[in-house]
Amino acid sequence: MPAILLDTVFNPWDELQSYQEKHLQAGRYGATATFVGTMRDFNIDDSVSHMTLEHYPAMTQNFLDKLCAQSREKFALDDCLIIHRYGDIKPNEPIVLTVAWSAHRAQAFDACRYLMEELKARAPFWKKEITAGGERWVHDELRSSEK
Amino acid sequence: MPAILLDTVFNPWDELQSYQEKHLQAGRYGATATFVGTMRDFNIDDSVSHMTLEHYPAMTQNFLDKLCAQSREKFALDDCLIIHRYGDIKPNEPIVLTVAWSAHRAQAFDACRYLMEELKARAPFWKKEITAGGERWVHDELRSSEK
Amino acid sequence: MSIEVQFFASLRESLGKQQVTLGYSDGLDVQAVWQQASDGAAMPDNTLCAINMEYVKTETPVNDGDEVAFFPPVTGG
Amino acid sequence: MSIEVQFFASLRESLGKQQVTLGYSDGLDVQAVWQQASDGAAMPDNTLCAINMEYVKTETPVNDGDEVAFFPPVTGG
Repeated sequence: MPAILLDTVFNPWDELQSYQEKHLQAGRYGATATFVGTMRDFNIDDSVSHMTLEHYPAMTQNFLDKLCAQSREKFALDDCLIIHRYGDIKPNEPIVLTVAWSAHRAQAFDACRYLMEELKARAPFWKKEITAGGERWVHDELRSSEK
Repeated sequence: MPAILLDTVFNPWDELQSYQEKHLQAGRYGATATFVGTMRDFNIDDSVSHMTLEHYPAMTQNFLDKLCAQSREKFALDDCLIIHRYGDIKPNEPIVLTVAWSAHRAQAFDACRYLMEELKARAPFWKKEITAGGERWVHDELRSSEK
Repeated sequence: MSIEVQFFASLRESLGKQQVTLGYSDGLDVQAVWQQASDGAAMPDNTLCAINMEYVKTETPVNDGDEVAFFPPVTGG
Repeated sequence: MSIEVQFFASLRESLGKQQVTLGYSDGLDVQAVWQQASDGAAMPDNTLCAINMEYVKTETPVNDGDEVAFFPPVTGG
């Protein structure tokens, strides 16, 4: 049930498989729900060339570790996994992966969504977008397109 | 937006990536929600050695194709994908993959779940489990553990 | 002038048949097709019916050339 | 006898500082730490506060040795 912070490009599907083969017991889980958030090249109207994702390293790790542990208590999970980028990110690169493994479909779906909603609402990350018109911090009012 | 029926083992994550690279436009989608259903080796109390998944080929394909099309109308999706096994299936083999790509997190989650719930409720597949105690068709009352 | 009838899964096994071709006659509905194709067996309460790959009710009329299918509750995914 | 204060993202840029070390004195709360560390700047309404990696309110007492952080609404994921 790790939460992993990375400053380099990662392939979420390869990471998922590698984790699954190493840590999940074959034949025990029946449901795997996942979410991948990818950087888009548009937000509102400006074209975004790239993005810098700042974080508060110790608090972010602490928050995501606890989120994994809470999710395992709240839902009937075999395991869960969070991987999140920080630093410079280019369009089409994955930013975040959340995975929930369960014997039960509803629990896997609910847990995967819970991981993402809590992460979005409370994990200490801040996006700065670099557009043709300059740099800008992403604020709540700029996020309607992400809902 | 295809629905694919297969009678051989498949790797859902490789299929997803291969489809995504071929059909999705880089930088346009920000949210990818997926579900994989895997055969477990237990259901209720008996140990299940393997399973046969019967289907009604033309109707199953027709139903899943329409489900993909409906989902694209109902949600703001860039694309969606369903892969489903039939025939003989062993424990730990993937049975079903559903994927929804969207610019929006909520739409991707909702669509991925809608695909699975509709498929479970109405796609013409029937599971027969082979256990130490013999063969049995899976009925509704045997499915509480799948919820 | 015929109707093709198919049975799936536990229905196929309990009736001992997978496919039956019936002659078409006016005024047939899904229930009547079941009666003829099943040799008068009672239709289990939870039986699902389809005409030409679409779910229908037992009182739906059947036309010449239709494919009618009967099956138990589905358990895919 | 000290408090380490950190600012992140747009707060770090607008205040022009990332980290400040304050001397500890009795009765400090988060609001008072902000006042000292920001040289009296007004705290933006939506500012989030943490002590030792846990979210807290502005009236939460601060103890000697605490790490206090201020940052704008989060935008990860």
